[in-house]
Amino acid sequence: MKRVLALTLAILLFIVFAMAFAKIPFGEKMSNYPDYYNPIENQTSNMSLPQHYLTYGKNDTGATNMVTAVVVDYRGFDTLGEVTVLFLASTGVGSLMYVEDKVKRKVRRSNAVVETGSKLLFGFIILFGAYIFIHGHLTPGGGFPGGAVIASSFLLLYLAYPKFHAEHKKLNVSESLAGLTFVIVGLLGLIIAGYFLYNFLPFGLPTYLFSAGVIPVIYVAIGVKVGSELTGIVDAMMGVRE
Amino acid sequence: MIPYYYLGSISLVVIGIYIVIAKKNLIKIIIGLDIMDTGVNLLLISVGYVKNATAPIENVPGPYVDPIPQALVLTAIVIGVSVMALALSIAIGIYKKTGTLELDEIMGVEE
Amino acid sequence: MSDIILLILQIIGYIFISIGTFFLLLASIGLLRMPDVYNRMQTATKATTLGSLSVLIGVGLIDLWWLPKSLIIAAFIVLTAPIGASALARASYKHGVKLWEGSVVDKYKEEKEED
Amino acid sequence: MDLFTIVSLILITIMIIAAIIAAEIKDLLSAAIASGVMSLVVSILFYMLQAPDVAITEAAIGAALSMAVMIFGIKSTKRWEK
Repeated sequence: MKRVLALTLAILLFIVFAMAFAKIPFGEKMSNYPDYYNPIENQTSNMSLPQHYLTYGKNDTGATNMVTAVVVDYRGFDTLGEVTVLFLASTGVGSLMYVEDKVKRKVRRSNAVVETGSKLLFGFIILFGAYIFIHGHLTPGGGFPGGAVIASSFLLLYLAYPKFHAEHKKLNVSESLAGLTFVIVGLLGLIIAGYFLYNFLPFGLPTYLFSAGVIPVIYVAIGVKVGSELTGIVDAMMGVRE
Repeated sequence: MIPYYYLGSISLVVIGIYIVIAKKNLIKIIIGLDIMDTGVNLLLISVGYVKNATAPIENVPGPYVDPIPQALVLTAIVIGVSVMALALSIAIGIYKKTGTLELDEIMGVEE
Repeated sequence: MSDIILLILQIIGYIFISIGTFFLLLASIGLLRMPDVYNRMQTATKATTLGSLSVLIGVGLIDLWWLPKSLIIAAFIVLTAPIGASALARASYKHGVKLWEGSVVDKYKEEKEED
Repeated sequence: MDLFTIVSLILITIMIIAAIIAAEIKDLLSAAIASGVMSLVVSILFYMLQAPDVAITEAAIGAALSMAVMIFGIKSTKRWEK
């Protein structure tokens, strides 16, 4: 009975959603607004927001990858909030999975092929993750994917070696240092120019590694932070093993 | 005529809602929430797509797709997995206390 | 002169790609025809590794700009495919999946009896 | 019907089938693996929609980390749904 009701509700919702989204065009060019006065540029303009980002983004931020420009520069304060949500969630997982009586679970050893292979691959995967977040302002990628790749390399070690444990103290130290870097860079911007997260370093030439001011610094910090938090989540969910 | 990308992502969301309403197992409900999350992400990205455009990386010329939904979804995915881990750890705590994952049995044990 | 060398390289690349697709075809036929899990896993890793390696090398020879990238991808396929296959096969053995009646070697069982 | 349409229709069909399997199967481990397959297909769709950043993130998280976290959770509770 409950299944039938749920199925009917689901089909009704599907029809409502489909009717709602039938009017939104797919894959068409971004439309212009009617003319309006833009107080920042001090002129009339008819650009929508993404067109504004795509037109002026390279000059405003110095980054080549516009997604990075939006995440770190235009919406940097949002990203600070999101990283805080991530921190709270990983703290919650750690505190909920904490066991006092340390019930130890028996784990079988994995075989020699898996152990040797994962020892070989671990370094390469960490290197790839670091590449992703260091080049976040030039190529696709950035702190969030890089951190996820680093955490998956630690997951490989956890799966291959039953007794492996990442040291909690080192994870805590790297996580807090990365968070501090983010906030200190933001506060330096506040001191120098009066805006939180102001891009105070020189932009340099676009498409070069040392360009875009503080964006690479912040993205490296985000990468380290996300990596250590996700590793902490994996460690907590894994439990105590023997 | 609705675009097929919207239809796919709407059906993911609806399947997630169906799981959350009809199923009684806690882990199944968490899987349903994950499916809903993925559907919303796909919907946002497909709204921002522009035909014959490239990714918003300005090494190459040409029209670009909308960068704002991509920036939204980039953070939403990472937050989604951490929130899912939080929900799973709460479910494990409930299992340790009551010995079951079925919702109606949990209601019976609680008293 | 260099044009002729490039042409020869391209022809060699296309030959490599056809060999690779042939092995991929063999792998998919074997996936359908083989009797048990372990035989299927062997076709799905061994033949597929060889097939994708020669496809990658062929692509690298056709467009020389891609050669370093495709070599790196090939190295990672060589590193990862056997690890995953061995872990999967071992897990299914420990889980109790039976061997096919016609199989002749069971090294895991011999090892257990020796202990 | 260009190539983009055909490939995305096939991938969307696989995605919906994986989601339905994850909804209906009684074995929670299989449901987790089906949701991982769905995430992998969705990451290919993100790449086709010109969002490479999101595709990398979804492939690393949806197919590896999220599935691993879910399997750890199932391992410390029950495997079968009633």
